[in-house]
Amino acid sequence: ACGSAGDGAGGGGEPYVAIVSKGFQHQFWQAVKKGAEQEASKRGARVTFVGPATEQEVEEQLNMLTNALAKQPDALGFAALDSKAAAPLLQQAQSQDVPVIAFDSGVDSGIPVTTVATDNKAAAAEAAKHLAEELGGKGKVALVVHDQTSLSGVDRRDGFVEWMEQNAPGITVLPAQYGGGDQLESANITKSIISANPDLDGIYASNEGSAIGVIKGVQESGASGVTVVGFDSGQAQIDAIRNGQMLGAVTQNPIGMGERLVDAALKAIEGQRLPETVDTGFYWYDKSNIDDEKIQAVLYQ
Amino acid sequence: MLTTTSTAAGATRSPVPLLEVEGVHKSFPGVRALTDMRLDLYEGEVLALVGENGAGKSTLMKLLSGIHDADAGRFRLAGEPFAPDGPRAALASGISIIHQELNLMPHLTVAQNVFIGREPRRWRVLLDERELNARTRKLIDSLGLPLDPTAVVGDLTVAHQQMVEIARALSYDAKVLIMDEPTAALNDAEVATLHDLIRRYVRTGTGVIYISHRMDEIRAISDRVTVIRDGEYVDTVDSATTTTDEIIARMVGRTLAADARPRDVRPDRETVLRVRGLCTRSLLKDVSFDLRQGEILGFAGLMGAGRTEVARALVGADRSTAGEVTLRGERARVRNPADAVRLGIGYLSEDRKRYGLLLDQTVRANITLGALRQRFATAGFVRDRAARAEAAGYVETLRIKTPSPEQRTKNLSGGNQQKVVIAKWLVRDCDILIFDEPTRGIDVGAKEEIYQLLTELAGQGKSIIMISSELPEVLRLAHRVVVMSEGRVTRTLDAAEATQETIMHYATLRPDENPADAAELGLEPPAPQADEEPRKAGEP
Amino acid sequence: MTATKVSARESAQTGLVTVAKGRLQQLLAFASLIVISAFFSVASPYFFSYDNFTAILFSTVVIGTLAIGTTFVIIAGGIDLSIGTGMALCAVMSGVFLVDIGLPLALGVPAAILFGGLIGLVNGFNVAVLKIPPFIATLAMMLVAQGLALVLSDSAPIYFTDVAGYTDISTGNLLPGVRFPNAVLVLLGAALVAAVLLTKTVLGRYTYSIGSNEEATALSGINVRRWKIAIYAFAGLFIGLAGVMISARLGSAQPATGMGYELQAIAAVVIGGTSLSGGKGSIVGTLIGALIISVLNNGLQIMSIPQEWQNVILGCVILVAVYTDMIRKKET
Amino acid sequence: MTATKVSARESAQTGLVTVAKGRLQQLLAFASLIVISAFFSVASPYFFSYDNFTAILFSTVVIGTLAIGTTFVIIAGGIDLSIGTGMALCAVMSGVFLVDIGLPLALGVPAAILFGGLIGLVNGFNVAVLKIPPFIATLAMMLVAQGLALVLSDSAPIYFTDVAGYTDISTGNLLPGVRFPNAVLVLLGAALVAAVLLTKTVLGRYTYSIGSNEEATALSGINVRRWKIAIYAFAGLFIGLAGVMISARLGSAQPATGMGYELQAIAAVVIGGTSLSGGKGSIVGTLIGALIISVLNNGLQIMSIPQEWQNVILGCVILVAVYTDMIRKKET
Ligand SMILES: Nc1ncnc2c1ncn2[C@@H]1O[C@H](COP(=O)(O)OP(=O)(O)OP(=O)(O)O)[C@@H](O)[C@H]1O
Ligand SMILES: [Mg+2]
Ligand SMILES: [Mg+2]
Repeated sequence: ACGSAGDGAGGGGEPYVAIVSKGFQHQFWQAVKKGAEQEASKRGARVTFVGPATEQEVEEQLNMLTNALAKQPDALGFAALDSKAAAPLLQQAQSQDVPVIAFDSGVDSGIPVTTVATDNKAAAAEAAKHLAEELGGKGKVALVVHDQTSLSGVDRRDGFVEWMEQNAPGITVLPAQYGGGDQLESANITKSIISANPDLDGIYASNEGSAIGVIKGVQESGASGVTVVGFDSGQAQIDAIRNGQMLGAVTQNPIGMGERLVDAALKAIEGQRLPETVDTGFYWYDKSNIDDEKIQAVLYQ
Repeated sequence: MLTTTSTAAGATRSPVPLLEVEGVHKSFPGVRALTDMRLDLYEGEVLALVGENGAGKSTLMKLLSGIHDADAGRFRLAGEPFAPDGPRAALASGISIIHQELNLMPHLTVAQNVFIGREPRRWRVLLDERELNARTRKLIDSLGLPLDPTAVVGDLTVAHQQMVEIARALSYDAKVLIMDEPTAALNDAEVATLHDLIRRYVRTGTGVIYISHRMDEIRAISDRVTVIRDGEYVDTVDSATTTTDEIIARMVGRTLAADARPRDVRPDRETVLRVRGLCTRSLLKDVSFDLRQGEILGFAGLMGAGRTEVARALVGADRSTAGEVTLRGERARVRNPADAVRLGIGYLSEDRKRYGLLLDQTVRANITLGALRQRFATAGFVRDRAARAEAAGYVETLRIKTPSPEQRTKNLSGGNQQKVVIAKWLVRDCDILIFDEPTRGIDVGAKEEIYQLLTELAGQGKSIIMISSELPEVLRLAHRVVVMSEGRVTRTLDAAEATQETIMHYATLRPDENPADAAELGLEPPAPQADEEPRKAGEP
Repeated sequence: MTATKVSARESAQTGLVTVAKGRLQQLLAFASLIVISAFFSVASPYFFSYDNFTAILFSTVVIGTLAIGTTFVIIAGGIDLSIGTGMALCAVMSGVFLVDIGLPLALGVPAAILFGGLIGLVNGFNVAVLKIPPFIATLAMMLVAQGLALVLSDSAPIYFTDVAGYTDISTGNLLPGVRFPNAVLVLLGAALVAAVLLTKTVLGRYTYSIGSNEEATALSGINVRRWKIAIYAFAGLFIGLAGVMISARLGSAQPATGMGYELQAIAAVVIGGTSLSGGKGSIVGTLIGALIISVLNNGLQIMSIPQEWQNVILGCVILVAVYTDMIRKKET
Repeated sequence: MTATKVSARESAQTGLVTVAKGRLQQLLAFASLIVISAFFSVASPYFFSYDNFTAILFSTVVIGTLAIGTTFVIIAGGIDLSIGTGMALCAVMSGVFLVDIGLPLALGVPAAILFGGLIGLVNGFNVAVLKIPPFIATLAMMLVAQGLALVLSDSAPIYFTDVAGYTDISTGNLLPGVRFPNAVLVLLGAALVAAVLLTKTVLGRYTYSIGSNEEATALSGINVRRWKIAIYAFAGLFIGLAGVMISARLGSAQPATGMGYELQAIAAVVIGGTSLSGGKGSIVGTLIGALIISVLNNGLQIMSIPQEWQNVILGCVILVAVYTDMIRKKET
């Protein structure tokens, strides 16, 4: 069921885009992959999509990037876990005349022809804004973040915390706790936070796995009056928003990101000029707008 | 004591042997272990199998139990062709084996070991531990063994572990019972008990193959003796009508002169090692003795008397709770065996497999291990050529039977493994050597060589403590004998006083009945400076 | 080795003493747990409460279940690295059975558990028949299970939203009115079954025997190969059970989870006094080991220790706990 | 078993044959690697190229370095789970020395490597003196190192941008004009040093002896305690070296990385024929084991196998490779 025959012969005119992502198994990255594959099949291109198991595996990502370049792709999509680490390889891509399209977050270099991304910090600030509104500008909130060193983890934490500091002085923000994006661990952490802070008013979860954990944790601890806001989508969050366990969540547009990425890559192969950045945007969704067409289009289940 | 009772069996011998071995060949890489081997065993008899170390005895038994496959040859069991394809099959066909090396599960209890695979159960699934212990109790009582069914086997002494093996082997109602050196770890009293058991056993028609290096035992228990040499069948003789010397001559292909008293008993010299009031938490109480230069000091006692524990405490392998050790007049602090070796005290353990050998490593690695840094290394780099030459030398002088010093030690026969351990200590060249059961599992010829070796070493001025459960050996070699009982020294005997009877008397003495005084313990007067005063010991 | 000095006559009595000492040791292993709990109770006002205790127990369920199963493998002298991702695969299989195929709960859940047994069976076959070292055999299975979980789930979580009663397996309260999650009951039940099997049946006896001395066990006429397969397969059932428990708790099967759980479970087993070289160990010990880890995690979080310090402290406390436990054992 | 009939007289010759056979086995261990490489060469046009081979070697450097060090520990009968996060801690320390404190390269790099030795020393102390089981002792160190790496780096990568020449340690080309990364030279150099130490020195011999039978080694008058500490500390130097190599490659010290590297490194060691129960193993074997994993990862990616299937195939190939290797060994 695997190893499609006649692979490797890159010829036949079918353009080949190699995508090296920050992750693979998480729903967010699967949605990017889906978008990329959809776009590719629509446009008659071929893509491969790989990414390390966790966002800490910087070295593994470099190996994947090396291997991707070895296959002499026509274009490269790359979401850097650490943009400086990849610099020599990007140089190599340039010398091989392989256009590089950065996605998800920018790459600290002039090599990428364009960057298809959203602003994680702004998205996190959006979540903070909605939570602060709901709490009426005062209370105590906690953060369950998926990672303490990766760019996405740091931006989604700092975006939230900074907005709160600047705009909601009445809200106490507890130090962030990190659950590695693991649902079970995030659930256990959430329960500990609630035990230690009986007066807790809100929790922010920084990605899908954290959000599922937080929802479970709040539910299991039986605490009422804790408002949960999340990040990304997925069935669990959608259900939780519908039944009121969760106020709402910010989602980026991962499918759209995948589509634009491949679109940009194909344009680059054809030699078209591209804008410096392609913003794929983010959206706040809650009970009130979850069924809007525009929102439904960016959610994944 | 060994009373040579004439065994009744053999008179009514049925025409078909219980077990026949014919034309069996077996080779290992580099070693031809058995060539055209044959043997037959009849119902109700004890057949002794003798041969030098490495002659192929254990190999034959491993073929019979299906551990190895024969390269060629036939086995017949009660006239039927028989080809065991594993220990299970062998047991199912009625062959029960005590292997030369202990095969026990150290974490399980005695009862669990004895009835492994045959556990009594309730409702088919639940283990009936009570019944298991009761059955074991019954078994060991009927065998007269001093075992506790619920004791954990790993905590037992080698001797007790050996008894567990015996109990297990006897608990199968086997047609053929094979015992590969069952008595190597037992003392004379226990050997006698075992022999009684075997005699009871053969009366029911079981045939027993009995492997041992102790000639007196073989004469005591066996009906016939099959001798093998270098993997080949030599002869089968009737034990009643053949002398020990004749058997030995067939075994080694020459005659040995075995005299029974210490030669070379010498006036003693300076005390090199003085031990006073040594205690351990578990067993030893106030153990004191002196070891003089050039002396062989025998340690005798019943199993569990604490001789091994004295040695282990002395070299720092076990912790002592009290006591003073003086080495050549200086107080010695021995925290671990490394300290002991540095001070020139070497300990050759009684359990070679567990404490003596690196079984997976080569003979060379084992022989040179103890002196690697001191004698075979420059600036941390090992000089392999020197190590190899030294190892090859000892392989030759101790006549260790191995295709090369690069052979893995575990592929050597038990007796040759023992020689490897001895070689290791000879290479290290310690002034004080503690030999714990040095001839365990060693054939008569080699035993004699080891006796000579010990005597020579003493002659060179080395001081030797020899722990042995074989009284004749102690009497043969020791200049003085320390007798222990229940963790205390009950008496130190000069060679002149030492006889089997006196030793047994003090070995069975309850120490508190009759506390010995310093003179009886053969101790020097308390002033440590009085060492120079020469005293005669052990002169007739 | 504790040297119990007795003459042969007193041996029967000694047997009892030995047993009593064994019990005592296990009680003492509790001591670390108690000391740690006592410390947290004093250090934080939120630690000592019924809700927090059930929360701790609840958080022990998945690791505890895995640890119980793998206790058998470790006592038998093996190791199982596939339990973490194997659990994820079983969770996915539970989704496949209940959601995709639509089996009723009473069939689908046992099927998922049995699937765990199948994983164990394959491990057992590789170890016992092909004689591949357990570390490699189960490492390979770890990779295979991880991949298969993604393949079978199409790299997306499978939600049990429409499977009535599924989450109740974990979060429901069997005892009405009492807030005591079923998951904890399942863990205790599993531990009880495992303890009985380990101490009272032939399977358990041979588990110890093989771990103690595999060769001697084989020479005693026991079909070590077959029993080893049985032990791995049996331990596999707990992988399946853990898969059900984690997916019931989360309401979804997460195919990408599981990595790293194996080390936590093995750590629980070893902290609980089971030796990695085989031959000894107990289910109670494993439970205590798992609880020590849970209590530490919970307590440090409740005390609001900065998270980067939590691991540092966790590591040190584990060292101290194991060390004092060993000292105590030596002294008894 | 092949029956070579020779009499005792021919034993000297046999000795030589045995040695030759040992060599042959090691050559044959290569076979799996060759077969796998040959397969990929046929299956993909991109596999067989100078650049791809150096890429494979390059990707082996970090795991290979860790694996070489831990080979010593494993041969000595221990295990070291702290190598992964320990490496991250050493990378951070390299950052602290070179960036924060501003030491020159010639001091900072050795200091970072020695810091790895310190980690090993602590492990050795815990194992040899406190007698904590290696699994627990190094698991605790794994947690401590992970936490400390975050604490010392303030949970952010430390960039070596201003440390001239640091990344050249890894990505530079010592041989001008030849595209052959220094990192590979470092790996080969480290392997050579380790191999010499393991086979030719007292340290190496004692490593084997302790792993083979610790008690017998101690009774032979070797201070096992001290040598065990030495072995762990020495192995720790490779943790430090790996920390330098990974941070030089990335141009930054990533404090949160490293988890999971320990399993990969141990897997490389075991695939390379070193037994987890100690007493045997070799550096060449470990290198081959590490290369097998790298080649498989590279080849599967180059063949564009979907990622979820890659692990499944990786697992199966490892099983088959180890199995056939064992069969071959038995047959020679
Ligand atoms: N597995 C093996 N591999 C290689 N050689 C072996 C193996 N087993 C035994 N041998 C060799 O076969 C020969 C016979 O060994 P065996 O153990 O049968 O001797 P033995 O007569 O029992 O001696 P001992 O009295 O010392 O126990 C020895 O030379 C031994 O080195
Ligand atoms: Mg023998
Ligand atoms: Mg003794």
